Amino acid sequence: MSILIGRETRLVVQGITGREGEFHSRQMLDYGTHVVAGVTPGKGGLTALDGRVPVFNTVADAVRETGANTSCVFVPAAGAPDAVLEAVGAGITTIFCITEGIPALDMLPTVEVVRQAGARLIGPNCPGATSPGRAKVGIIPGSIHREGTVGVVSRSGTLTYEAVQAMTDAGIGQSTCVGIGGDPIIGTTFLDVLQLFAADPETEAIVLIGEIGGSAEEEAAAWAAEHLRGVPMAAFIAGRTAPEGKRMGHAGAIISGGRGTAAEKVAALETAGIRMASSPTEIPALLRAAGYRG
Amino acid sequence: MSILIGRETRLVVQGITGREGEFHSRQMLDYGTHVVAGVTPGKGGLTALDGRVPVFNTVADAVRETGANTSCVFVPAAGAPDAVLEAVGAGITTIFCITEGIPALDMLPTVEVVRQAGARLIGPNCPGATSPGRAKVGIIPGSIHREGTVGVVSRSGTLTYEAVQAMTDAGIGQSTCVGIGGDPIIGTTFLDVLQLFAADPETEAIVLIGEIGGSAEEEAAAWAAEHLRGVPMAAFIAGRTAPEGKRMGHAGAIISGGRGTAAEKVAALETAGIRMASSPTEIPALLRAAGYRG
Amino acid sequence: MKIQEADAKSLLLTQGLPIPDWSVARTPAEARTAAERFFAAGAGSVVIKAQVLVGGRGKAGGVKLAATANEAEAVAERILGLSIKGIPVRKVLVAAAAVIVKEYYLGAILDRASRRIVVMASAEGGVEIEEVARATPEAIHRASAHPLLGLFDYQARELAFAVGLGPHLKSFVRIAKGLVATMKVNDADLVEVNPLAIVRETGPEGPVERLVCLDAKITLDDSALVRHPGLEEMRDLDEEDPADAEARHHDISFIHLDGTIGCMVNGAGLAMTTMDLVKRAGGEPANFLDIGGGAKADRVAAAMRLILADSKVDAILVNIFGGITRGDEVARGLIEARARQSREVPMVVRIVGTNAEEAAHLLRKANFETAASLDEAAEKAVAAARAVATEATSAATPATGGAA
Amino acid sequence: MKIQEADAKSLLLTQGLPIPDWSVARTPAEARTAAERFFAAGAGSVVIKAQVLVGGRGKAGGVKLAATANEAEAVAERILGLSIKGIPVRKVLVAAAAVIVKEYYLGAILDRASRRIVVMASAEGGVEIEEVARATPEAIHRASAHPLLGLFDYQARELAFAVGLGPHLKSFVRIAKGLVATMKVNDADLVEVNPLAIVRETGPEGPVERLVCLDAKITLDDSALVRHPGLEEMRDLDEEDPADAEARHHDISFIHLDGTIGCMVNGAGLAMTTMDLVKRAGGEPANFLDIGGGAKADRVAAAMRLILADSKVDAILVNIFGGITRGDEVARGLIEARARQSREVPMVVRIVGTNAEEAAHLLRKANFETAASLDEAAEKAVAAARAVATEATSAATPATGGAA
Repeated sequence: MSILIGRETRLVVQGITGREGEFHSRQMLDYGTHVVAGVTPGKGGLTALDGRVPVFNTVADAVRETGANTSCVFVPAAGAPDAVLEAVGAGITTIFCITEGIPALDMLPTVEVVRQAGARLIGPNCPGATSPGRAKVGIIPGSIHREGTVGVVSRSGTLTYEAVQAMTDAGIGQSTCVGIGGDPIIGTTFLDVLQLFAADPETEAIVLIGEIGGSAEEEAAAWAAEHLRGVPMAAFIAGRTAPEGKRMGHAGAIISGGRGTAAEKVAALETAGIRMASSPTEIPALLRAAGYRG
Repeated sequence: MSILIGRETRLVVQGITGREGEFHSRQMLDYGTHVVAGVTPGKGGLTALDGRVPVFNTVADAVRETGANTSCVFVPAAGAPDAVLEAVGAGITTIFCITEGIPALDMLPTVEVVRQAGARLIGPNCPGATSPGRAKVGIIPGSIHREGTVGVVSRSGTLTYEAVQAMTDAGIGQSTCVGIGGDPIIGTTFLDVLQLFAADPETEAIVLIGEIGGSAEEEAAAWAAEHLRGVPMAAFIAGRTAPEGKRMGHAGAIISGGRGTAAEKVAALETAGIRMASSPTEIPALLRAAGYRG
Repeated sequence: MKIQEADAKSLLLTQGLPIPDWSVARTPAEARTAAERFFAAGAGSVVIKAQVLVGGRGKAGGVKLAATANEAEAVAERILGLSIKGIPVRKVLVAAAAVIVKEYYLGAILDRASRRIVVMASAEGGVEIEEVARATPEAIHRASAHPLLGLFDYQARELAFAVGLGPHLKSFVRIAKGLVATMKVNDADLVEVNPLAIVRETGPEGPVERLVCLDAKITLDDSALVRHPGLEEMRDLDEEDPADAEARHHDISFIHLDGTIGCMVNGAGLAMTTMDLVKRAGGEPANFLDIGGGAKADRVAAAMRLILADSKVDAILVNIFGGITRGDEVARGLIEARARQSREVPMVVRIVGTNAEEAAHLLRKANFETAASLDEAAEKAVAAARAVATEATSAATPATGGAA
Repeated sequence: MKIQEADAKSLLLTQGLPIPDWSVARTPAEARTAAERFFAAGAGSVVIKAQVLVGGRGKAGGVKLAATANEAEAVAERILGLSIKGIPVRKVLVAAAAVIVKEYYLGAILDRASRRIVVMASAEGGVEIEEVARATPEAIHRASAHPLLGLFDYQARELAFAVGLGPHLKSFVRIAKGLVATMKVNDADLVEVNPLAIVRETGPEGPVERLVCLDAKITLDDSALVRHPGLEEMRDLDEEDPADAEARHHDISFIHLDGTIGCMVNGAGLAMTTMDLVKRAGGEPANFLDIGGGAKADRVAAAMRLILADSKVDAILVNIFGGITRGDEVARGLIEARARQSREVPMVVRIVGTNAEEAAHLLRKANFETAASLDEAAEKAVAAARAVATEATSAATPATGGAA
């Protein structure tokens, strides 16, 4: 098995006729993902990707006609939160929002409505997820992956590719790679994904790739310390040399309780028994050292 | 037992130092209700009702200090929705809102937040509830009641008193009488209260007192037809001769699907096997005729 | 509170909705001036619409076209001379007649059952929407607005596609959301646009079609008027029974009816029940009147004046179940009111509940007829009214006979 | 984006918050005029505050009182001559000095972990709030705003009582809700009032105490500026590095640092990682630079200009993991940029992922130094920078010696 996406994924792409939406839908389809529908209001009845995917006016239509259960949102920032809510309203349970540049305050009600509906939002401003050999949703290049049993979760885009490529080069495959996105307000956190990996029988080891800022890595570490002691884990934190955060002022420092620096994150993860890499290329060796034999 | 309120009720009165709040708090206290606290922002530390009830600045303080579990809101319309939310935020699970004149659109988010918190709101614009011999919350005169096993639920104030008085005069006592309020948007419906009565071992018969407008009586009748066939029930609908509703226009008639007249409500209730009174004074005889022996 | 079409359009305009320009005229001359303005701006004809708060004005001849300013003046004169369902037409709305391509219905309403604002749209616009609801309910499409966040764009889009307005998607979304915004901003129960229409207009580059609101109907939540002083000013006093204004002034809920038995009750449910029992006893209620909770003597006196102002009232039934309201206060108010009342009408009083004994004592001393139960009170009041009516007839018949 | 105190105060004022009047002066003469106005209105003294976007202006001598217009002019002149943390002071804010009874802290912030706006209040205002958080965290009271409905009145009341502002309840509630409203209306990440103060003023009936905002700090969400054109105008270009403006213009995320190795990377996480690896290899990054996703040749050229504008840069490390970004596009951009660049700097390029082979071919043809892994690229870049530095030192030493 895999988490979030797999062979049972029936994907609807919101914004499929846009430049990015079309390009990546083709990549997903070529990777083997079941891209069953696209949505562009006003283009219902047409098809996309050389006639391979029907286009609908609404997600509700797409779900009714194609049984879509997962959505990937490429809609521009101004309309993306509404697109996410449309997916939720149509009964989609897993939504990837690739769109970047969504104002943070727009996401507060959005993630709350998603949560109340019992659905799951990954992102926004995330690269998506890949379950190698099964499906990929989003913009992660399919070529970097290898089928396997290591779960990867990351806040970054290209940094994830770097780490995954290093694993693949070392012969270590992945069960699922999830990019949760780097925005202040996101739908799915490190902790959420760790819990999914913990429940997935095919995931035997976990790689966590974090960044300075916020306290999501520390929260994940605290949970891992309690629940993932037997699981081989490696992690990398970007930003050890980065200058002090430019976004948050006094209140930011207060709210995080002084947390958020790379040193503190590294300490929290090490305390949880997770091996820390000083370069993404070290990850494969650390997984082996942690006892991973996959 | 009783529903909503009883001996275990520990009541906080929000707006206890106002004219109405103070008057009715005294009545409740004299009836035997455990009025454990009052709230008036800015009067924390004082007492009300001749020193019998401590006053707090916030409901949270009242809950922490007195273990209040039920609230009765006498706060004026402009502040009443916030008072309800304050009670919810402080962990109160049963809230009676007596206040009348709250704009309907203010109640939409309020009832939704109450629902999401798993709490229960009765009202607004409701007379409250009495569990004779145990507790009364709100403004229903205590003197009209008699201990017994008939559950009474009503949209009206004084019409309820009329019906209850008729029952008491005929020697029929009540388990709990609940006034759900006559506003367009209310927290607890006929159906909700019927379900509570159905689950209450001490309630052996049910009286429903409705009014023209809306479709709440029809919804309750549909449920009763399925779930309360063995329970002696009587009902009265006010407004058989009332002129056509003055509030709602075209869309109102549409939305109710043509329902809402007294004749339709009477028909729905009769179909559910409920005996219909043409005057509140007939209720006791109808209960007996329905097999009630309490 | 209902408001006139022109006011409803103003509220929609404030939310940025597309509404063709209009004028309100109180005289044929004003209507002519308005029409001249529209003709000067290129209108082929103008529409003149009676401004009344009752439905069915079209059927009653209250909506007409005019092709010239002369005709507009004449048409306005005719409409301003109409009475629609008993309401004299005092104002007309004048606007350029639109070239309608297709009509739709769009409405937003506060739905009690779902506790949501529900937005409804139909491709069957411009007609009685109840008819559509009855004959082809599937032709009405609904969207339930989020109770905290309102109508989402996607819900509006779904409605647009459902009624075939995909080609006017953006405009429809703006209008649908504007209806909900209008509800929220003004605390309205109902905001209706019927018809919402695609109209053909001549733009700088030839004919264009656009979606506009050709009519507007708004009902406001009375409970919220206190926080909208500007809306209270939209109350059409012209069309209001003076009794309504007085009732409102005293916080009395009053609806005038056609019967002969005046009713004074505390509580809306009990007031309706009292009317029902009057009817059951063979009488006809002259009004619905709820004096509300905690009424004092002065409010009782005002209620009495309201009832007696109706010359058809032959008897009065007072039914009070004291809770917050104190029976003795009501009794005192009744005694005071009777002392000052303009004409003598039989009265049956029933007061129970809080301070009922003191009330009974006061009423007995003042020789009021009382009743123990509501049923009894209704019967006595009907009997008294009948006696008055019989007396009036027997008094009238000889008199007429004498004059013949 | 940070905005100046005066702009922050304007935004709070728009939400109806109580803020004593102020003026902004760019010259001592303007400061004098402003001070005269406050003295004429009855001020005992005025406060003059440097307008800079960095903290610690008080300690740096950027906040001073003046008792006369002459003194105000002199004080303004001194402050306008300061540089605070490297930023020259170009503006001062002038206001009547308040008679402060007690100072509080009040702030609203977007909290990532709870996904809520959190409002914080403390009776320990007017000081560094981080200090309070560290020393006595229990002195900071928090309320989590509803994600859909915002801060409820009761939550603001709870905060008011918690910090002892019960006597100013209504005013505090208005201010606390106003902070959250300010966040929402302007898409701010942070809105802080420190101090929020009870001040004593002379009213028509003698001295009165009221709650006012004496300082204001607002940080705006950069992602939302597109929908707030008015706020974009509050960007203080005076204080901005010209490189920042150019980076913004090209959608490049750029932060200038102190090292010698210029970095050009796609993706923020990878950019930070690249910096970390430069450091691990013994070098110091000269910047953080993320060219973003799907960068084309022109953006690459712009990034190169930004890096080279920093004279301290001795070597450049380009690290691209192609996903959306096409490696060949980047390579072409680099070749073009090098052809036009103002000075010669060693460059190490690593391009993997989408179209990496074509990129490798192009770079080989143009004689670029390349690297296969990121670790290798970092090491090569650090070595190249070291070589340049050594060369420069050996070149400089004799020259200096020769001049001596």
